[in-house]
Amino acid sequence: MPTPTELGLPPVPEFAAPLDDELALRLYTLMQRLRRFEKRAYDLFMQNLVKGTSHLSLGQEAIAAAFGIAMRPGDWTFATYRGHAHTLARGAPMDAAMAELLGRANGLLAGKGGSMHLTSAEHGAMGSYAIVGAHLTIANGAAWSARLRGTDQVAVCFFGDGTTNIGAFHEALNLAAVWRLPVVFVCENNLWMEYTPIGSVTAVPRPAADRASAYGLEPVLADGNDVAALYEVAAQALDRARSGGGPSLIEAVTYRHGGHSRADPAKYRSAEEVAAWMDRDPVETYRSHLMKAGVAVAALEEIEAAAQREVDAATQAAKDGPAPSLDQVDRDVWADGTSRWRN
Amino acid sequence: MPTPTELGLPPVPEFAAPLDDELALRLYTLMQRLRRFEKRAYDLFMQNLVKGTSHLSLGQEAIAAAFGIAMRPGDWTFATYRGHAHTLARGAPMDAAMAELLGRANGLLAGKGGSMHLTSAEHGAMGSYAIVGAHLTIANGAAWSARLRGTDQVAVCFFGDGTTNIGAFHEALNLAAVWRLPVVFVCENNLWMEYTPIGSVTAVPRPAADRASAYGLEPVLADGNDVAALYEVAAQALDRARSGGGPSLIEAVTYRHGGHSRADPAKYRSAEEVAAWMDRDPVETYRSHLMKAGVAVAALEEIEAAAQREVDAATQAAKDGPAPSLDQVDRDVWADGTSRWRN
Amino acid sequence: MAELTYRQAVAHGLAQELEHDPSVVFLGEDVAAAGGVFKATVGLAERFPDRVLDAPISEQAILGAAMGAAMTGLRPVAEIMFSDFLAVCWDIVANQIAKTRYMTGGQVSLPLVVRTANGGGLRFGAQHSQSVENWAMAVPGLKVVAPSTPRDVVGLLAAAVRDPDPVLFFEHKALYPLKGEVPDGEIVDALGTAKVLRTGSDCTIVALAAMVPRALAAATELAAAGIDATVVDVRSLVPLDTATLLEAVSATGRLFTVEENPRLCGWGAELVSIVIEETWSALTGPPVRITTPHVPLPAADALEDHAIPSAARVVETVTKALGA
Amino acid sequence: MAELTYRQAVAHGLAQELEHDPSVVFLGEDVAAAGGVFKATVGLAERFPDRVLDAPISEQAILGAAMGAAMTGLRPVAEIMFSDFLAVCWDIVANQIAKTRYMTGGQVSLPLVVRTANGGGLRFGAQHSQSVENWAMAVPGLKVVAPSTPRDVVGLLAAAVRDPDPVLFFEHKALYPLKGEVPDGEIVDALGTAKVLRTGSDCTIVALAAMVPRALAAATELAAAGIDATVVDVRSLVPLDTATLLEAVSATGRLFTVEENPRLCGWGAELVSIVIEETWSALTGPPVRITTPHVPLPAADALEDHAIPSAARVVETVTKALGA
Ligand SMILES: Cc1ncc(C[n+]2csc(CCOP(=O)(O)OP(=O)(O)O)c2C)c(N)n1
Ligand SMILES: Cc1ncc(C[n+]2csc(CCOP(=O)(O)OP(=O)(O)O)c2C)c(N)n1
Ligand SMILES: [Mg+2]
Ligand SMILES: [Mg+2]
Repeated sequence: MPTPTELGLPPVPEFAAPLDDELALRLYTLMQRLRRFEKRAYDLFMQNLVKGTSHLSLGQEAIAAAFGIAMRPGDWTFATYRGHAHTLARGAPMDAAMAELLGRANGLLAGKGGSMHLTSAEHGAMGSYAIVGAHLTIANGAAWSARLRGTDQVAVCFFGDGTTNIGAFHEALNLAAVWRLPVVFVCENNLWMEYTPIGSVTAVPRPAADRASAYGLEPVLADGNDVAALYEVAAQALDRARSGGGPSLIEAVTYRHGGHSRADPAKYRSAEEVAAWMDRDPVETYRSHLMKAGVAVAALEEIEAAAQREVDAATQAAKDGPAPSLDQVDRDVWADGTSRWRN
Repeated sequence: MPTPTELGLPPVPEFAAPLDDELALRLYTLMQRLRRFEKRAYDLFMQNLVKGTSHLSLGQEAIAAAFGIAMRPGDWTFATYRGHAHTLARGAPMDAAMAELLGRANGLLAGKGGSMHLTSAEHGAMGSYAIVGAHLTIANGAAWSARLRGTDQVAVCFFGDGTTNIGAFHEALNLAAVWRLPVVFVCENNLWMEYTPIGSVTAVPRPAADRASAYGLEPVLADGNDVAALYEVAAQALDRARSGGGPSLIEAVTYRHGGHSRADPAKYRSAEEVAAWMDRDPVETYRSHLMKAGVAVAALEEIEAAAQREVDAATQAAKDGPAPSLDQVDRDVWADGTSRWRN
Repeated sequence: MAELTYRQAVAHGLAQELEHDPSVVFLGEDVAAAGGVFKATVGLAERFPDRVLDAPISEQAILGAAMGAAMTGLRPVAEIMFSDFLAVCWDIVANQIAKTRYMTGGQVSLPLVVRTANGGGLRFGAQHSQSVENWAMAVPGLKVVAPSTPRDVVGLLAAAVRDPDPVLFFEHKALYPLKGEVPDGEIVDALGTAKVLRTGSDCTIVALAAMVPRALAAATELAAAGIDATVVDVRSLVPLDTATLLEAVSATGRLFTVEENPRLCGWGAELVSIVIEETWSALTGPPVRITTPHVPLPAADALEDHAIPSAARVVETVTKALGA
Repeated sequence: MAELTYRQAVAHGLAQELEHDPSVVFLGEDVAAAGGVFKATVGLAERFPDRVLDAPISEQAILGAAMGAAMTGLRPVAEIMFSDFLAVCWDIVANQIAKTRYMTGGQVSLPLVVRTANGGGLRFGAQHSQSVENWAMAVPGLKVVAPSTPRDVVGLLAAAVRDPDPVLFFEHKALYPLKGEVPDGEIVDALGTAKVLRTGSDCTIVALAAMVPRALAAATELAAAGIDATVVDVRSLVPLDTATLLEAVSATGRLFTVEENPRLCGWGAELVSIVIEETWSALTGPPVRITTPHVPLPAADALEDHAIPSAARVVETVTKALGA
């Protein structure tokens, strides 16, 4: 497994992109909210309050945060099973998200979807898709719709490194390029599939960037832990899409702090590897950067405390939520609210 | 639609590759056999003796011929619904192939497969696959088997330009490269899908060559109507595969003289476009080249007459063949010869 | 009243809907400039240039685009050239389109139609001749329609396009040349409605798509032999018009299904199971399924004709079962 | 005699076959170095390094590789991590693997096994919990097996690997922790054999995979209430042991199927249709199907438990139907 330096990344993110303080603090605030939500989701899974599964973005929050801030209301997010952060980053209510993880009636999906399928259509979070590849093709459809309806909405689709090897990736990128669709594909390269290093199953070192030319696109590589750099990359890709410049394919190199899902201890990764990436923690490193840049500790602490209060309140709301009523099993197959397949 | 010149091709093939006479005449002989078989197949379709459908390689014979001669017994061919030429080029008996087109009991597939599925496993013609994309992944499996069993067999997979846009293409190329499989992928770029120009639905000008780097492969472009050049390209790719050098992706630019299938008059193509490519007819241009190179006309005429005699005999054998017995419907679903799914 | 072929009815129905609703869009392979490989969409691209698009050979991308467009305000119709090719995009159909409304607690609507050429009889062999409507029927969240006449093509296609849920629309490729009367003016039929085409007292024959004309031909022959059969065209597998079907079966006491799909787990098995459970006492004998055997389809004409149920096989089976 | 979990039985059975035949190879995602995401293949890569391979997330490439290897002398076993993902490679399964022997007039043999984790109960939601054995059963050319015990995992997996035809092997992910006795030494079972687990005189309950223990639990409860049920584990859908099934049904006159798959077109409908046609006079009442409703599966535990047939639902349905 290549080290961050071998991957061409600085030991800690540079945060060189110039951002005004207000924007910087919004990014920090969002990363804190995502970080604390994910940590709580992990605790609740270990307490068996989150049943089934959960896939966390711990360590990858900068990507969801940068795009979440750079996107406009009306833009669309298409996420994967690892989609808590991306859904919250669009403004989905934290208590409903947490309640969904717990399978409660007050969950975003009334308990019917669970952790892997968080969706908040009213916030432009158009779904979390749990079968690798499909949602890249679906994002194209939203982008196509924006153009046909003459709006300037953009679809942003997040996926992992391993997803670049499935057929749907290829079909989606080609169609997006041929139709010059307003869509931004964001590959979060965290160097691992589930338990397999991406390098061992991929023909090129950069799973997304080294494929861009196959679709007539420019390769775009970003430090996936540098929220400032990501914000700039996001803003540029969104502008390009909005102004008719067509799709972008961005590879953001990052790392997940924990296992792939559930209670996975991620023993397949070396301690050195994990340590090197912990030093690149997108939240902690940005905090130091902001302090160096003169932001008062008190301001940061207040942001952190507020985020924690929000997560605690969401947890309580989720725990207090009732179990879904059993008739939900037969609801919402069809637009009329029923599951009737016969008369 | 770009002209041959705009595609970087000479007005007529150069035939610059040095081949000894014996090899040159073998290539010419095979092209003549394929050309005359395909012309007859068309006539028989128009006479409604070939039912259903047929997809011809008229104009593309140089590719099947060059590989057919360059491949060794034991090597495997994986073809498409446009697979008559590729199957015959491996030595499959012409009368059984013709009988299969006519749906007769003496057909290669006992009448059960038809024109789109010609197969002669004993000759290494491992099947003609009629759903775009799948057979690229299947060819990988044969190549994998060769390596595991320690043989030096190579799998060669032929497909069209349009096939480069389907997911299976991407998955197959990546796996072949990661596993360094002894497989040769040959894209016959005839500039058209069925009725749609490939350029209008593809993000890059060279549907295969411009994708090679996405799999860490060298782009290989060839004049698909230059049988001599193709023979050299084939020999190199086969050597590379046999010697552990891994897969190759070759784009051979060519053109079909007729429609996509059946009686398609191909009205969607301009007369100039067709004319320019008729001047590049792989068979006629090679004939002129051989004459210039001093081959006696009599020798060529004898080759042509022999090919015609073979096609005529095959046609007669096919017409004389009985209809398949109706119990064939229930045969050969399983290895025990039956279709029994219950006791 | 105009006489159209089933093939022309497809373009007619699509034009009607593209005309009726500017949010209707249509995409597929070779469908625009070339008018479709079955020539079923000729002229649409000229009339609706921005809303009729040619796509690459990327079925997953085609249906994914339809799905994403449907959830953001359009009403897409996507063509999958041959229904066999649904297999290359089955994830989008069965796992994405069918489940997303349910998984999201009803947040997402998917008003879309997937049109496809289904069925055998053209000697195209095992990979271009399948009847796969039962694949779709087995997946919750999909509506499934299969017209047998030009008129039903127009009316059911309109109903499918205007339906708020995803509909798989199975055209039968052997019926494309079939001619039939199509009333002038807008036609909008209703999903979930079977049609009783003939009423008889001795048995009820239920058929779908290309099996409908065969069932009718068989009924005529049977009548000559003194067996009077009711014939029902299912038309819509989901929703299924069990009311009409159960009534028709109860009235005669005997059910025969005529299915083109291979033997196992077809709509016939489902209908038989429903009928058994709900009209047990009205039955005078066991329901009988007439299907293609459980084999891939052979290419040779004699073999394909032997495999797919024929009017003769229906006559023979019914006669034998009724001991007439 | 050793006690193994169903999960351990998978690795045990694969090891037995890799040991027994050097032409057996195994590939899948995360199966080698990591031993599988369900930890069902732990230790195999260490023992058979050249024959156990990790693959990219490319299900079509995985099954295509298995198919090509099978036609050229190997006996591949491929893992599709969750059976829901069969949809992304359905073309390879349903159109290529299932049809190639037939289309080629028997020239090509495909001795291969596709192993996959099927079924619900783990709160994974609609895209990771499906029972899709009926998708496979509906496609001619596929054999379909679904074991319910650790012993059957070993024996049926061996039978599948040694079978000359393609077999889809559905492991039930909710059964992985289940413990059971597995005899020492090589075990090779037979495909196409159902198992009568309990004999009773009042009705016959037929179940598959995770529904088997529930059917047995229901039978015990029913016995306490004076209803004596025969319980049969189907084990193999193709080939189907109709001899055993028809005999078991005739003996009691009443059939109840317990299916985890959604309502429409499941193996239960097929079995009911066969039983009706062939044991009509032996039946004392209509066969009844107990299934998951025709909906995608919900994630929340209370909802998922309500959707999938439970022992209680079986008891209730049988009791009601028998009017006891
Ligand atoms: C088609 C398909 N194959 C396999 C899986 C199982 N699976 C879930 S996540 C995952 C790894 C995905 O890796 P990557 O794309 O890098 O995303 P990450 O989990 O690292 O964010 C796999 C193989 C799946 N969900 N869908
Ligand atoms: C998955 C799939 N989609 C569509 C088709 C229908 N179809 C058959 S041939 C063809 C065009 C293929 O074009 P190309 O790959 O360039 O091969 P060519 O026919 O030109 O040799 C299409 C779309 C198919 N057979 N399979
Ligand atoms: Mg990853
Ligand atoms: Mg082409």
